[in-house]
Amino acid sequence: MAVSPARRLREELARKPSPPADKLLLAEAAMRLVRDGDHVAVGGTLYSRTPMLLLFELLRQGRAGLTISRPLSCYEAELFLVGGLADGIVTSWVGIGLPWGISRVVRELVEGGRATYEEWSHLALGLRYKAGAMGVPFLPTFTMLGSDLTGLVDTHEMTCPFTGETVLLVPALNPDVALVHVHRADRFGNAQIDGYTHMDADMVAAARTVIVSTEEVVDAERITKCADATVIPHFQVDAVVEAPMGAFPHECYGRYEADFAHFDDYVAAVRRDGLAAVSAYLDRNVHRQPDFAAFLASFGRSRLEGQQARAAELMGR
Amino acid sequence: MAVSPARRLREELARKPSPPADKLLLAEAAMRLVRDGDHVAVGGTLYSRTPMLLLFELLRQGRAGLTISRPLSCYEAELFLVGGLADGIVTSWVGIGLPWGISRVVRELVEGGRATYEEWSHLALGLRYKAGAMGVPFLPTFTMLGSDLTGLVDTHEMTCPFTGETVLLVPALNPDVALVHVHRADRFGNAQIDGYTHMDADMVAAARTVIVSTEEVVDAERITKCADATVIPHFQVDAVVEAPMGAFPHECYGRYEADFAHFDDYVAAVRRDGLAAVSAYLDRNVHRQPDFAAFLASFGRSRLEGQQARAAELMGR
Amino acid sequence: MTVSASRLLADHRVVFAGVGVPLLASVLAKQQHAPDLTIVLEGGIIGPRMLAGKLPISTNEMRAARHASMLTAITDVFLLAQRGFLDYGFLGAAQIDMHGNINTSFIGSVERPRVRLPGTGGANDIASLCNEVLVVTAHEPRRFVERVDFVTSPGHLDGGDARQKAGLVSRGPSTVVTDLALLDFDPDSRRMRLCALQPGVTVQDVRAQTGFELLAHPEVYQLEPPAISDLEILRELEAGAAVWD
Amino acid sequence: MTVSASRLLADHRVVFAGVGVPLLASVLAKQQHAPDLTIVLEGGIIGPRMLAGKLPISTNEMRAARHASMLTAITDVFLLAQRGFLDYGFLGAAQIDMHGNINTSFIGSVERPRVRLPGTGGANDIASLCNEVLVVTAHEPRRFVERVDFVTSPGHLDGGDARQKAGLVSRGPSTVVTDLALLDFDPDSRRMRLCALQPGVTVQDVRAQTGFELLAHPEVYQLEPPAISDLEILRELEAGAAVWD
Repeated sequence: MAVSPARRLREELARKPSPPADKLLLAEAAMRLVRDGDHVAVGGTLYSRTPMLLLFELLRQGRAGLTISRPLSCYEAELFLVGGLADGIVTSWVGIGLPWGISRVVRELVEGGRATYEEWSHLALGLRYKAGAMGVPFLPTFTMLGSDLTGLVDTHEMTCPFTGETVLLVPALNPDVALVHVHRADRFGNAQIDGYTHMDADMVAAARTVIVSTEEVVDAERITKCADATVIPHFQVDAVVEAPMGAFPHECYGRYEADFAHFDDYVAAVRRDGLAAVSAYLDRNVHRQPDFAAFLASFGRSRLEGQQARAAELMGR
Repeated sequence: MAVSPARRLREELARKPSPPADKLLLAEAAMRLVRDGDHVAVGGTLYSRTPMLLLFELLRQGRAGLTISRPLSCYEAELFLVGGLADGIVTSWVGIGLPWGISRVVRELVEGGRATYEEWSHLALGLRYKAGAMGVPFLPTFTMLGSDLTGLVDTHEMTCPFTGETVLLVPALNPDVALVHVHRADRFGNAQIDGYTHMDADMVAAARTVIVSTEEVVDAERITKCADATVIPHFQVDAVVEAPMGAFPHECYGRYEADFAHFDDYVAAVRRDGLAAVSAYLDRNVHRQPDFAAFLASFGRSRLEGQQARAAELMGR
Repeated sequence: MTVSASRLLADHRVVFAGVGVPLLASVLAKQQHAPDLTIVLEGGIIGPRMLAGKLPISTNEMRAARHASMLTAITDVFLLAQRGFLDYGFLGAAQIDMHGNINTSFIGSVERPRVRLPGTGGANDIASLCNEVLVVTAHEPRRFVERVDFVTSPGHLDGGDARQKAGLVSRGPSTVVTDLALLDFDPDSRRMRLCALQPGVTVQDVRAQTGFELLAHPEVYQLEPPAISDLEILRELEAGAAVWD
Repeated sequence: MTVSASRLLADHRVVFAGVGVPLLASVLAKQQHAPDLTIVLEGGIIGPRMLAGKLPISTNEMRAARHASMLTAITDVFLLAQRGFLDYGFLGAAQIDMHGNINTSFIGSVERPRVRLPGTGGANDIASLCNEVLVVTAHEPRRFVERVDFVTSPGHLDGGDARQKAGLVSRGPSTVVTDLALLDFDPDSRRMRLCALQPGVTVQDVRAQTGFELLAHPEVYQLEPPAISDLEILRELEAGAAVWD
């Protein structure tokens, strides 16, 4: 997407009131905020704190022409491409992890020219969200210099007027929508994340519309009690969705581990059936389930509890 | 100070090993790391979390030709100027607060050409530390544009190559030394701050040498238990100084309130005796006290406990 | 003055307040007509609730942070302003000129200042980055000067579209609230003009206290006096604030 | 290969490790000769201690964060590298050329790639920003190519001072560790050269598996074989790691 001038971004914000009002919505209503053609930034990274409940709802509703950006993309990117909602991804890496090999789906779509993959270095993408969050149209960096990556994307080299050094300018990324999953939020949208925060805070501050799903909706008092743990202030948030285990089968730090066996099954099916396996996955887990709770229930309670127990064990609880 | 090229800053860092070794020092030894002519960045802001124990020790030892930078400068700046240690300050504001009026000391010294006051906007100074922390020689901003402030300091305007907007580039500030006071740190230097963090984390990451004073030296386990509250990693720290009430008579969030009556006495004396009152203050509180503990003891236990009780009350404890 | 300022603050918005009149006006607005106004303070503090009688003396202290929903770094708060999240910013003024430029740095020349003022603090940033800037100051000829000695905080610079041409991304000062009047800026020339009078004040009173030729709005009106409830709330808020209780 | 890599890590330094061989090598180094080596992982994780048998599969998960002294944002970790705090960075390679440039993006042309690889992830940043870069990869002719199809992660580019001229602020790859050998770069031409051989490997073996003319250090030596304790530690670390226990 083209870089927006600061004045335009600010005018958009100024048009929106930002009260600490009750923003609690059901996923179905919240996801209506996403429009065809939007650039949707997806919080978390790889298989950590992915806003899976929100993504599944969006996949259920269907959209066209979306672009999906994410620091490291996991198989949710494949669902959006094969599901026909998105025709491009902006990321630094796509796959699940070493044991699962290269993404056959992305290979097939990108090599065949049916989807675009705009590649930025991990830091460069982080700086793009950060520039967007800081309200400036670019940030300078020493990464990506000299590589062939810069030839494929919109960057500029300049000479630093203070030191004479060569720096690369990467453009701000202000997504139309940011979707993030957090540990706790009050109904106004003040949100806290435990552990590593990925790029969520910058993504949210940069975005034009923000939907937060949360493991727990808590009283405002719970937030003010440890206000230094708040990473998203309410006036950056448009909707709050209650989503216990809302990142599953991905992990949520301290709450539950990722379900690696689920990934195994998915990858085995793709190896066997190609893109059709992705459609079948969508059919089984999204379209034929009335909601995310039903999808979770399909794992069975003991498996879900096992994932929570593993997290507790790792946290030394 | 001139903006340092990234390569030089990086080479300096690369020469220093960065083990998680025991860095616990007495203030006297730690402050020997500060050399004549250094640019010393002082953590906290105004009368909040000022590393007063470290500053008093430096004032006791004496130095020449220092430059002191700080987001908002309180009367510690006056101590350094009148004490003859510093001949310039880099800040956005100097004073104590509305009830105490304009700093007579800074007026006299700066108007008389005996000290320099390099003025940056609050954000611009914050961005200078942040650029230093990020390892880039500048950051872009929309602040300070059009004002007369830019004419007095080293900034550059440029046209954004992405949007055509005018942006101001402010240069990185990589202080020779950063002095910060935190709530808790382990002996390796992993440090945590409660409440607002001022600009301390950026200042520390930007600086060439870092001395941290801490209300409490804690076991490494105490840090790892809430690792998401750590704002300074050990490899950024050169010395750790144990300093209970080490920001007093300034405040430390959640621990003790600032001693406003102490400020009253100081300002009344300056109104009466001018610069001589500052020398007398130094004499009484620094030079004639064997150490900071003795300075604290001069307040009397009940007054110190009263300040702690006020903090506890504000925290709802 | 505080009451007039508070009435400029609309509900459901975010105000970047300093201590003193701005904070009082913001808290008053929340209690009177804007319960969902969010207060942001420069010390990294978002959404605090003040304790009556324990108002902070600076925006960087515990009293200012009470019951905040978020505590963060100073720079991050100003970056919220740069992104456009902060709707209102308040400024005071040692000097303000006919185009709303403010000086809090030097009286006299820069090289040999007659008075070295405390400096910008966050004032320049507020003037540059908050969506709308409200100036609150005592109305005196030595403050209301034709041209400030030094532009610490940019108003409309030389007037017209000078502000936009300088690259500034926000609209700048919309309103000046004083003990005598409420003033705004002519939409074309961006020169200050009289809008409304505080109770009991005449146009002549205002002109006499203004060091430059003041334009006037076609229809200058009278400001409503403070309500009793306004004064009660302010009295309660301030009680004991000046004493180090 | 893992053991050879671990021996390159000096104590009292900070290593930016990825999962797999880099993490194993780093943990091994800590247990053997570098107890005060600090591990940093791209998922915002500083100073973690791994649990034997529960090694992480990605650097962005709980297993990777165990007992960390600091947990923060991804971007912040890379900014530590940009500032110069991260001494060692590890890279793998789908393709690596005679100047240490690495490709993990496209095999074939960009427009019509034969293989669209997963992409840079943090590899380009590590190559650009860590003080010293160590490459660990299997030694095969299809990997060791004269010129990579695409420079994802800059090595010494066209050799000589090309890297510095491009504006890169760190020294780039110093060493390539493979299952056959240890290689470095000629100080002038910055071309890859054979330094040392893994036990039982000959110079001819290495040349046969290298798709370009390999220079050789004046004194090629034999690497020490892994100690029994090395293998014991690695076995314990990996036990169960591949099973979703």
